[in-house]
Amino acid sequence: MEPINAPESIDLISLAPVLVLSVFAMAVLVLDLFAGKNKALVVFVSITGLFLSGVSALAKYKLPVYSFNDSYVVDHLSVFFIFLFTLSSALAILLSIEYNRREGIRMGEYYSLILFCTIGMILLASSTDLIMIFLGIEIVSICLYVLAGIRRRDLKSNESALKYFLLGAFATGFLLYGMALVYGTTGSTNLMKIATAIHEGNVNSMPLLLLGVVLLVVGFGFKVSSAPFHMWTPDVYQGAPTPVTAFMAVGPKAAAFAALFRVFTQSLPELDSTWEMVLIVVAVLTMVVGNLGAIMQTNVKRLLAFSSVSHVGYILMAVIAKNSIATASLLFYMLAYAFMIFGVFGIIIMMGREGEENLEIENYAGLGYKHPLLALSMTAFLLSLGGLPPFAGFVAKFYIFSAALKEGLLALVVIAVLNSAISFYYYLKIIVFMYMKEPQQEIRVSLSPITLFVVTVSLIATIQLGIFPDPIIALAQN
Amino acid sequence: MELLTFYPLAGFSILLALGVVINKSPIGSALCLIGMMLGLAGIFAMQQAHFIAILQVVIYAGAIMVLFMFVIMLLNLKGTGAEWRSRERNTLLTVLTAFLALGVLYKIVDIILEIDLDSPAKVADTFGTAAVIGETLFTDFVLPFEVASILLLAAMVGAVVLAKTKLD
Amino acid sequence: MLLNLTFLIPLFPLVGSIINGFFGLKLGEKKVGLIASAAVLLSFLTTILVFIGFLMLPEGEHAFKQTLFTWMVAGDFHVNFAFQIDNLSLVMMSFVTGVGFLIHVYSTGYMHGEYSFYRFFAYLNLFMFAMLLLVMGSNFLIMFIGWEGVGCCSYFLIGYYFEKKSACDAGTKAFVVNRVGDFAFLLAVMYIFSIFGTIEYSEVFHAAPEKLIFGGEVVTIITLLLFVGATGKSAQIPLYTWLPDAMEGPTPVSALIHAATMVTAGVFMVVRCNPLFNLAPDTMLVVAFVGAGTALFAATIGMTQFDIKRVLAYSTVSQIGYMFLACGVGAYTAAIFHMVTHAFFKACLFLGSGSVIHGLEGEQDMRKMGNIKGDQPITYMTFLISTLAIAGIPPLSGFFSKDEVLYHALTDGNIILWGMGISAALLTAFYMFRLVFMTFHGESRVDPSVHVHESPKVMTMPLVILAGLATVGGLLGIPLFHGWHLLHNWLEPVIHFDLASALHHSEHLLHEAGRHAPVWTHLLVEKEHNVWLEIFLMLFSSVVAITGIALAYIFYVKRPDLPDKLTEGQWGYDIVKNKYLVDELYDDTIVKPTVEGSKLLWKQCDARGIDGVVNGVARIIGWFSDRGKAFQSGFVRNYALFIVVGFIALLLIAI
Amino acid sequence: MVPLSHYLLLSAALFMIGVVGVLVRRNAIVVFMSIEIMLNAVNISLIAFDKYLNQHDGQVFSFMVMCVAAAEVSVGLAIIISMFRNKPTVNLDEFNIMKW
Repeated sequence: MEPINAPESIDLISLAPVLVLSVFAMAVLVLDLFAGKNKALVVFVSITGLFLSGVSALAKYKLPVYSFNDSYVVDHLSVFFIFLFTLSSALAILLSIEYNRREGIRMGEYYSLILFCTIGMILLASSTDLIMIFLGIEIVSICLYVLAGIRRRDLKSNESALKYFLLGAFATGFLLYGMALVYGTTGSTNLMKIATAIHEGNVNSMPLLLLGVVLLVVGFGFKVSSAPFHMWTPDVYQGAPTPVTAFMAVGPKAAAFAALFRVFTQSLPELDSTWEMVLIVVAVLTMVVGNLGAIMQTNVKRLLAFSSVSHVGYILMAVIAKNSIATASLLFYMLAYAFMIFGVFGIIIMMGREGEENLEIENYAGLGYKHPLLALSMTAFLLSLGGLPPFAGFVAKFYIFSAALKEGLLALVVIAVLNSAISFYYYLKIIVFMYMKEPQQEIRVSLSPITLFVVTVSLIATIQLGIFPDPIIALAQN
Repeated sequence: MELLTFYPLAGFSILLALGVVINKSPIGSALCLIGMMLGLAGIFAMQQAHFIAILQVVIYAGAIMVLFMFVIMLLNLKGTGAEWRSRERNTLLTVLTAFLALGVLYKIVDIILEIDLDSPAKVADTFGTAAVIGETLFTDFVLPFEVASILLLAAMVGAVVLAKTKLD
Repeated sequence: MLLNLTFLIPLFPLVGSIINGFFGLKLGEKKVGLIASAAVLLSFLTTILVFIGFLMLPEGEHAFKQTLFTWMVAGDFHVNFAFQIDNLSLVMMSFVTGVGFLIHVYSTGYMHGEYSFYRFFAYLNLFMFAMLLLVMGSNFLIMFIGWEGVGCCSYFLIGYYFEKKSACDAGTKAFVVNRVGDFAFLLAVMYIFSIFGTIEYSEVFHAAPEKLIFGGEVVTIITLLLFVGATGKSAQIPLYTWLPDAMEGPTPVSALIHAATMVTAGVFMVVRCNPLFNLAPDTMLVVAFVGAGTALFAATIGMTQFDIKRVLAYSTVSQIGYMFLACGVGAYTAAIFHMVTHAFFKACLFLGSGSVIHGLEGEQDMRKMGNIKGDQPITYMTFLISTLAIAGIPPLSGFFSKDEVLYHALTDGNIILWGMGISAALLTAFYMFRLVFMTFHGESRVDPSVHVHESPKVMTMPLVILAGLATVGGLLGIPLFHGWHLLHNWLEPVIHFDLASALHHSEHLLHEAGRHAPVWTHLLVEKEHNVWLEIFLMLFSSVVAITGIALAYIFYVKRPDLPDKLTEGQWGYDIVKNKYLVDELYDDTIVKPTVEGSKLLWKQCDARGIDGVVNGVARIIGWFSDRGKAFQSGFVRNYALFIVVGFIALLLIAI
Repeated sequence: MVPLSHYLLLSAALFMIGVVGVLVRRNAIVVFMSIEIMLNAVNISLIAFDKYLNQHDGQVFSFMVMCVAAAEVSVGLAIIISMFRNKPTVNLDEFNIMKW
């Protein structure tokens, strides 16, 4: 038997962030056996791993670099996303410390699962091959199914995991079918080759390809939680442990968006007349459903789940616009959103009590006088989510809207702006409760220094990105 | 000639798949599923995908379905209780859903039948052998292959975390 | 160079706000008040320095731009964080910081002993910061930040007494109604960007006549969107409902935000964008009629109110209507002039009413006031002067500015606009003196347990200064002879508009598009400044104002004691009865229908109509939201079904 | 020679059967099995396309699908087990604490 020569395109350096994280994830698993009940070491190792992984994303300096038979790429988009993922995972881990102590989650596997999930996200954002994207999505999803259900004794957490799992696997079926059809009609799983095949008219059957594209929209639509595939979001967000909810709302969603963006703009740009219309419908529906859903909510986590659905609607506009501003605005929005979400959830965790209690809006009554600074930060985050200047949320929204406007999507922008006006209604509801209602019960806030640190960092970033967004935008624009 | 083997195999698989959905008891469903998977292995083999056909038997029928059976028995789900049966029965919903599915299927069939099919390329003798698949896996698709190990590791860790009896 | 100090002007209040917000609780009342007032005083003084610097600019330069940093860059989209100092922004900055300072000083007295004193001043300083951004920004986006910022501060300050449910509701209402306007404004900004590729004022306004067709739909849509934004912030029909409710806030807030500064932001914005508005005659007509309509409408409602602050609130709505009327007929100077004088006398009136409320220990109902002029002499005198000013009695400031508005309404607009304006003037004189008479004159209806007292010096001093300004403010624009109008000469570089060249460009643009230009020659006819007409109008409106005052005197000073005489003196019955009949007749034929009519108008239009629409929209959205909940059933099967249904729907769309 | 369309039809039919199974069944394990049918259906398409195109990418893809299926099964069954400990049922309709 003749020996198999390793292909030249194997480039382990471009894979550095994944490798570093894999090593650390396994190290965490092993260390956990010796660490005992104190998880400080495990946390420290995890954070170090994430940091090193983020740094190693810079290993390649002449971008873009394609490797592994063009199925893996290091370009500016993926480097930016790797930073975002490592940052958001680190923040999620920091948020978890206090929460896990309170809820009695003492499993070191928790941290390694977050690291594994981050590996999946990095793969998702850097892959240019349908098989890799599929695997990336599955790594992310499987870790999230487990993380959602990690409070094993809690029925809500179980239910959240079960719902997420069954629906996620169901949606994976659609996604996979779509990928299979795209492969079959274009003859390749590589995004660039698919684009070439479509460009050269080298397609077996156009209708079948379009069917595949619609199935891809369904599958990705589920993963980014856009309407009408969003129904799992509120239930899962509510039931999952709060730090996991924050984690889910940022990293995996951004990763799914990265893949969605790559698949639709890099491999299917010639079919944009089809998917653009489909995505416009989805985006509008997502905004409206998210906002309407949020209005009547009384549980803060559920409210934020619906609000995150509406944000997905805005972000989809960037994919639809697909010009140079759109890419930058997508990245910027994701980053700004990450800080807002971690800030809000940090405060939610501090307000929470053992057993996922104290999550109703009424529980926030009177926070304004008891902890004015905390309430002020919460107000800043909520107003930023609503898109009020001078916070990051405004700049992010403004960017996406102007990107869409540049493509002449006036009607879409009008709907989006109107929706963001409606969204103030429910963000204000929380603010009103904090400042203008008598407290129903004694307010007891667990001011753990690490959680406070996360909130402070998020607050500074939210304001910083709102007032001096330029450096980040310059970075995102490359 | 091939059609003669294809139709029985396809019919067998579809019937068993329907059996999975219709069967009242989970055990029955699982048995039907195993049968269906064996049928599909035959279909794969027909297309010279011998390696995948064997994997289908080993992984699906051999590993995955065993896990299913194991869990069903562990949870002791008989699924024969009258209460359970009445819960499962919802004729209207079933009929509506079936109609919906048939509609979609019709559309898909429509699309598939529209394809203008050239006669497929003559494939080499080595097509679908373990050697060729292995070579592809370790050259062009070495990254997915390695990433799959991360996936399996993560899944293993996750399953252990959720299912282990002792909570620490 | 003095102009380089510009960035300090908004910085001072921001710093003050941060200090008070974070350390206010520890600093104590005195220091908090001192810091807040000092911050605004410093920015007022800096404004004066910048003003001097601006005057020293070489001949021919009419604007100074200070770029602090680049805010956003996206492709060819470039926004600087920059301030623009020109004739218009200097006027605004001066009176915003000046009046703002006086109100800060007043507040230290008024808010004495309040629950969270520091919070109030932190917000108030933050408001000053946002308002200064609004007027000083050099592009639409900075203005928008200020625009949102003032709205936000206003929301917090209205809801300051958050223990009161009405205050919270009012705050939320103000915020939500304002969002509607802001939404239009933001759309306008984006539209401007998509056409001009920039949102810097200087570049947009310079390019406007060359890129936009006079009276074309593009410029009409942009200006209409901008105007909708202005109606939200400046409380014009149909978005005015939040302002009267906003009176739930502390009185100094009403004076600063809901009378002098924030609510005039819409007028400022229209004046700022005058190069765009000048190109859109249709929008101008809308602006003029909305302004005149609001002036008249709000004045009628003002007559029916008994809450002293609500009367003033409706009066504010009405006076801002005048400003928009002036904008609508192209008399931007008159609009700014009235804005400045209005800031003086309306701030004085609000602070005066605050002093009254303070003296009466929180009473706001005019039916429980009366004859307190002796107890509060300073308040009374300043209040009277300001009332005379708002009523338009010469030679007080309101007289000049209002007459200028009305003169332009007649000469540049039409007789209907003027008629609406002059009717509103009559009503203004009437209801303002009704307010004065019910509060300070006549029988005392004050609760005997209340000891009426004059307010402390820290509160009366601002009143005196503002009353003084309200008296002499008219000197800014002695109207009679061309060339004497200080404000007009000053603002000339900002509002200069070359119609002929704009028309020329439009003809060119239309020609390029292969369309025929309409006949515009009649627009180019120069109008003579008719001194005699102006003098006549002045006399006429003085007479109208005096009539209004006289009517108020009859009905609120003379008449209330008539019924008493009637019952006690049987012997003089006939005579009294005859006299009474005259009054009665008068009452039945003129006053009652008017009052009833306006009450009806208020109840139907205001409370049910427009308020109803606002609440109705909220309710409809709520209803949908509620129904939508049913889909979120919690069953996995249903969720999966939605995925499939969504798939089918998308399939139908795509293929 | 079996034409490609036959395989695709079989694949579509099995996929839809799986979808119907997810929609109508309430037993979590049976729903899960229906999802497995869907994945298998996709494998048929992949391999049929592979033969048609004379490539091996599809077979690699279906190999990965099997890996994923195995991973999903282990995690999914673990979730069902951990849930069963708190509430001894696999009826999905009993799991709707969180709604609206």
